[in-house]
Amino acid sequence: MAEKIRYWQALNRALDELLAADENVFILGEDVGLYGGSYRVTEGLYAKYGEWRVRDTPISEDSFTGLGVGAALMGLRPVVEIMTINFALLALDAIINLAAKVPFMAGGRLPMGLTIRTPGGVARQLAAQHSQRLEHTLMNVPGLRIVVPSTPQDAYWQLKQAVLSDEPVVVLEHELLYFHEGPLDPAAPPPPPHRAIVRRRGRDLTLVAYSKMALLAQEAAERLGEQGIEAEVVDLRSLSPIDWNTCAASVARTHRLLVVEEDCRFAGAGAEIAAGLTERCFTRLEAAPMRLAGLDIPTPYNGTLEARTIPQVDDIVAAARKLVKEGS
Amino acid sequence: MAEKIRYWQALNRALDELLAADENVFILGEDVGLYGGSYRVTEGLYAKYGEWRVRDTPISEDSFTGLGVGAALMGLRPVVEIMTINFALLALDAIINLAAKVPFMAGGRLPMGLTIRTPGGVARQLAAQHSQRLEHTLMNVPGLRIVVPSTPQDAYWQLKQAVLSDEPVVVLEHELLYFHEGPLDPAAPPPPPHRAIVRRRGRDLTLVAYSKMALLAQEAAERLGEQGIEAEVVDLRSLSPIDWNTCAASVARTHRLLVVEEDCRFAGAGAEIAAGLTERCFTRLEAAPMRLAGLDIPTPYNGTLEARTIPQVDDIVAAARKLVKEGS
Amino acid sequence: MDRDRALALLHDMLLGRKFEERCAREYMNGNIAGFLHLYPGEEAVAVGVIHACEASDYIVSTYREHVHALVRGVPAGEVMAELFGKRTGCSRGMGGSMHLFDPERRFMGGYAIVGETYPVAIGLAYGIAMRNLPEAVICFFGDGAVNQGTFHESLNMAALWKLPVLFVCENNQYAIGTEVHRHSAVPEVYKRAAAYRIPTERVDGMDVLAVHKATEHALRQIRAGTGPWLLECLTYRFRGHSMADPGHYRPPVEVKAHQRIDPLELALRELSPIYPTPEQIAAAGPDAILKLRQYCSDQGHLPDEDFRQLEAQVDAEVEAAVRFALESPEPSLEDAWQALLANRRGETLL
Amino acid sequence: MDRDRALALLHDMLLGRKFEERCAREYMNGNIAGFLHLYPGEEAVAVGVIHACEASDYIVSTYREHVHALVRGVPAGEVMAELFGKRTGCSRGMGGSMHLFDPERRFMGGYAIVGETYPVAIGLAYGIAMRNLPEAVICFFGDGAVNQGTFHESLNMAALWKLPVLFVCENNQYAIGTEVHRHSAVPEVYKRAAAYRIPTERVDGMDVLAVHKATEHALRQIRAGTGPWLLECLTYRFRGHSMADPGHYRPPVEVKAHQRIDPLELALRELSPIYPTPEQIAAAGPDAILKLRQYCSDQGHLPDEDFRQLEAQVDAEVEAAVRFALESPEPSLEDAWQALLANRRGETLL
Ligand SMILES: Cc1ncc(C[n+]2csc(CCOP(=O)(O)OP(=O)(O)O)c2C)c(N)n1
Ligand SMILES: Cc1ncc(C[n+]2csc(CCOP(=O)(O)OP(=O)(O)O)c2C)c(N)n1
Ligand SMILES: [Mg+2]
Ligand SMILES: [Mg+2]
Repeated sequence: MAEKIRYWQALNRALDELLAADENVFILGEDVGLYGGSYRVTEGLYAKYGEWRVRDTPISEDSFTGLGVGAALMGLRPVVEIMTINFALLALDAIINLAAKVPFMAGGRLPMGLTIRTPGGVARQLAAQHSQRLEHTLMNVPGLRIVVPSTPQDAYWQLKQAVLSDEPVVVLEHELLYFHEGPLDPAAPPPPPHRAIVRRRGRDLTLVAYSKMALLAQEAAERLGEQGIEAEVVDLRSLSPIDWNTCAASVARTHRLLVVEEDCRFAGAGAEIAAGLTERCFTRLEAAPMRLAGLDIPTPYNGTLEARTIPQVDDIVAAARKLVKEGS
Repeated sequence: MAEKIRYWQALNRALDELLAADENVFILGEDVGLYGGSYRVTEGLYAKYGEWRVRDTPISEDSFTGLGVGAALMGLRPVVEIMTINFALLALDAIINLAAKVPFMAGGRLPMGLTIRTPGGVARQLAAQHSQRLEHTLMNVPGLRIVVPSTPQDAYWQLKQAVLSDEPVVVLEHELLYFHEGPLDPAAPPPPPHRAIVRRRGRDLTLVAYSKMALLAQEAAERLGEQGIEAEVVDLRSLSPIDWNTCAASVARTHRLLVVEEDCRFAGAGAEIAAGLTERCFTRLEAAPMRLAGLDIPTPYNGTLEARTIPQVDDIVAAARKLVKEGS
Repeated sequence: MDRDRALALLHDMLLGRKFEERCAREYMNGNIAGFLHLYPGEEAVAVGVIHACEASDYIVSTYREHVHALVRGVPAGEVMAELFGKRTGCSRGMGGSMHLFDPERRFMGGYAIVGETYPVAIGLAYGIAMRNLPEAVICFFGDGAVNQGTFHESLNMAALWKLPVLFVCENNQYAIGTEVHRHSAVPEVYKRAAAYRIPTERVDGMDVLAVHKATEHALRQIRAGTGPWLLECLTYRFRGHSMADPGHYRPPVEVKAHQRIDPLELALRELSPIYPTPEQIAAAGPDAILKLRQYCSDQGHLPDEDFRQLEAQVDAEVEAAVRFALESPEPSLEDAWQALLANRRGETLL
Repeated sequence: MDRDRALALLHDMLLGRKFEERCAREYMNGNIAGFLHLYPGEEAVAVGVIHACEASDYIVSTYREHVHALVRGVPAGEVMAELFGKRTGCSRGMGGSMHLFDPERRFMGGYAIVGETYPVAIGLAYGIAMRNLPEAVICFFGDGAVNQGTFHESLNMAALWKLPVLFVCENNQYAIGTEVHRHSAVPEVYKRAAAYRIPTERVDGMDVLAVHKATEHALRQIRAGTGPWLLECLTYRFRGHSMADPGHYRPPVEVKAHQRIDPLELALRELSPIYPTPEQIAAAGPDAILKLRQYCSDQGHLPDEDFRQLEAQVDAEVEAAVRFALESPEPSLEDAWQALLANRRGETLL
């Protein structure tokens, strides 16, 4: 039975259940314990499971992420919270050079049940150092999986799948999604963690998006529908691997592709999505795939400008209208 | 007058001239001084300019790169050597969050004449942690410029341009190019640092490549020529910004694009190149752009396997032959 | 310390306090957004340190840096305008609260990633040393920032090459909600300096005169070429970590106890020849500010009406800053591109 | 120390030395490629430390780790096969010289990025502490690695949470070509431990018995739950940093002086009841190895023929390892994909 729940609560519930079910699971990160987490995701868990299972760390991102790697090598299932993805820049050696490579370098003889939870994206006027989207950086790392839930249900499912997996998984959350509400049915069987979902059917073009942009794309699609343009919306849910089949099947039907991403356009996640789908659907495309993305500029503090550096619903609508006119 | 010179010597000469001409220039990095640099690039400079201009650092990548940022803020022109790009993972906060963002965050009121020199790429059996190619990560950072010289002449030109620029520039060298020989004419006027160069003319397809792969692409093109296929070879020389005009003009002539990169395929540099050129040349393309890239696997130590994870001349030839048959 | 200097300190501390409290209000009013980290309680550190510097010294600070900028002389209007995201802000509306810059005043920022101030500071200091100048760099950081790897890396380099940096730890005893003894195996930050052979001192960061004196002493030695110094200032923030944080993790009695030794009161107190004892401070209770001001005025060093005048002047300054910020235009997207490409100007190569 | 144990140490030191010198030859022969960092001169550290451990303790090492693996009991053939890039290598030919792994023997790698051993080690130790086990983790690192930020971050956490880790610094006085006093403001590594309130000891890393004793002492305390320890072993590498480095930056007299106090000779020496004085060592000159062996044999503790027998045995072991490596098959690309996707097995979700 589905109940209404916020995104952060869905994550909190998943963590609670994981901690209760398996004593190999533990959480660590800055202010995840006593304080309850910057976005409340770990609220209440410290009191319930104690400091060894829910560990407040010093501000030492590289080493506490690396600590997670070490613990995973002995079969534990650490859940590392990096407060925001901006600080993950400090921990990339642990993520890329350790988590993603050690099992391989050991000839496949070591587990890596590490989960890294971190919110990315542009929030509200946090300025350039606090507004990064690093999906492209993580995508290029073989051995790493990346999920990008856009709903409470997916957040719940995908976090659980991540923690139970023996591969390293980054759960990319979004600062502006934590207080979004949606239905959660904890008993419903989850789809595979990398499976893309068609959120809306349409015949005129395919919108491929993920995380917060998947919600904006659905909003835009509704508006387009009112204008007689039927957009199909694919929510990727996973950035590595990408569920090419679901995407390609949609593009093969609509013949037009608009990728919507919050990442900077140049060498962003959308580049791979567009290039990969062009390779798969070239002969079915009636117009060049279009990318609607963040501007290639550091995020300005000023709120008006900030909003202009990333796609808004209006922008998606306009881009879609332009695309359906092209090549026909 | 051009002389024959090795790639490392061209870089060494550029540094020597820069240090002599401007006392704001200084070099820092691990073993760049007394030891003369792991790949000899800074050989002789410590004796000539002393320890304040050629500084041996502790193994503290994040902080000595950040030191370069701080020095650049007061108008100096630090040249930071990161021994290999693999260690740049530790310094990404300094590169991405500081070098690329501070001038912007200061409203454009601070200079950032920082140059970061570092070799990337797969060398010979250095295994997964020492075989990375992080061009994609750096490309997605607005405010950063990236040059990828493939010849001694370009290495000389582009390093000098980088150091004299007030923007942060990453000079991505390649471990297997240092001992390559080629002509250097120090008096020749350089093209703009981001200008791509057509290394070979051809009408049947366009090979876009950079760094070591640009040399392999030329070799492949010669072999293809013997087989009656005329490949045009574009050496990008710069990954950010990309000289789209030169590339697009070539693709518009040949109607076929093969991107050759050493980076892992998934979300690698080639994704942007392919996506960007598809957008610009969609109607001129007679086949889907093709990417020949590194496999999405950490680099194995075993030499035979290592070679199979990145494109070789044979692979380029085969891919090109396949591409010219497609769509026609 | 002479009366003028003392009153200058008092002015800046009052300005710091009132400016920040006004920021809190403007945040509620929706004029300021994003993360807003306020400084009330810690004024003695910024004021004591920066007043002991030369104009040619560089300041590198964190995201909790409004007061550092004000004390450095960045006009309050430009700081407030930056918080409002305006074009007239000291960072042209691009940086915001956490990224205040003023190159002319050698106020080198505003860094929001914990631990970034160290490498930036040693870079400036490297340039100074390389050029053999009599300047120094002040590097601020919190107790939580001590555990970032850059602390270790940068202090080692600073000591190895005898760079002219004063490292100033604003130890307010918390990293967001984590108390210092829960994040540091050695919670006495000054003890960590020995790992780099860096001379150090721990001072009462609620006592602006002690901070000022210790800074003067350290800077004298730094300018004599002996290398870096580390100053640990014990202080406390009265508010939560940021406007998003109510600060519930701290027991009310702890906050109250620290408010008792409010630096503002200590500054006022110093104007009197009789220095209150710790017992007196402890006995003062939560209304210590009021009591101490009264006490000082009794001594004739700062008559009530003078203090009220000073307060009124500071209120007017803050008011003017807000007005300036409100009336200033927003930057355009063109301005943003300009800020990004400013360093490309004059480049003929592209 | 009893004779059996002493001879076991001697065996492992000889094996370490001869294995490494053979690696150098096989590198020249083209059977080994990539970066090859050899250990001659430093054997007393790996041998002394690892012989003092339990089989249930975890070992985390650097890229200069062949001897650590051998001492831990990883079969010489599997180590050599790994260096040859073969399928029978302990990392299946995927890791190579810098990435030896043997999970069954709790040999947890081989890390090539300087400073990575600390976080991995504290992660293992965290797991041990969380599960309340009597195990410990040994974390090796070089003098150059001390300046990496992870040293600071990880040691702080280890001390804060009293994790069972023994940090072992192999201070061979150089980070590639940079001498320790040119890279560290405090070149005595053990002095840095105080910044984290970690107990520490500096030992002569050329004296295997001293290293062994210090390790036993530290591990006893670690198992008693008092938290981490740091052991600094003063040692020296006779060869260049790696096979690519001729080591010209070190004055020949320095290399010679260290060879005089060759750990191998010290081990032999210990078998005799009369311990030579520093003067005797200094007087021994470059041929100290020969002299000391002679001396020991004179005492009847290790007759010449026994030593020759030991040598012959070790030579045969090394020879067999090379033969095994040579005759082993190469891994296939399929093997590589298997190594990458091993952890996906059993996952029904995809
Ligand atoms: C690298 C990094 N990690 C985490 C954060 C989030 N964060 C912002 S301030 C802060 C606490 C810093 O504490 P401290 O250094 O004591 O400074 P204070 O805020 O107390 O002045 C944290 C964890 C950050 N900005 N940067
Ligand atoms: C982060 C990082 N920076 C640089 C290097 C290159 N490098 C490999 S070994 C080494 C020196 C390490 O010295 P030390 O820690 O003393 O160990 P030793 O080699 O002397 O055993 C350096 C700089 C690296 N592998 N990783
Ligand atoms: Mg604090
Ligand atoms: Mg060393």
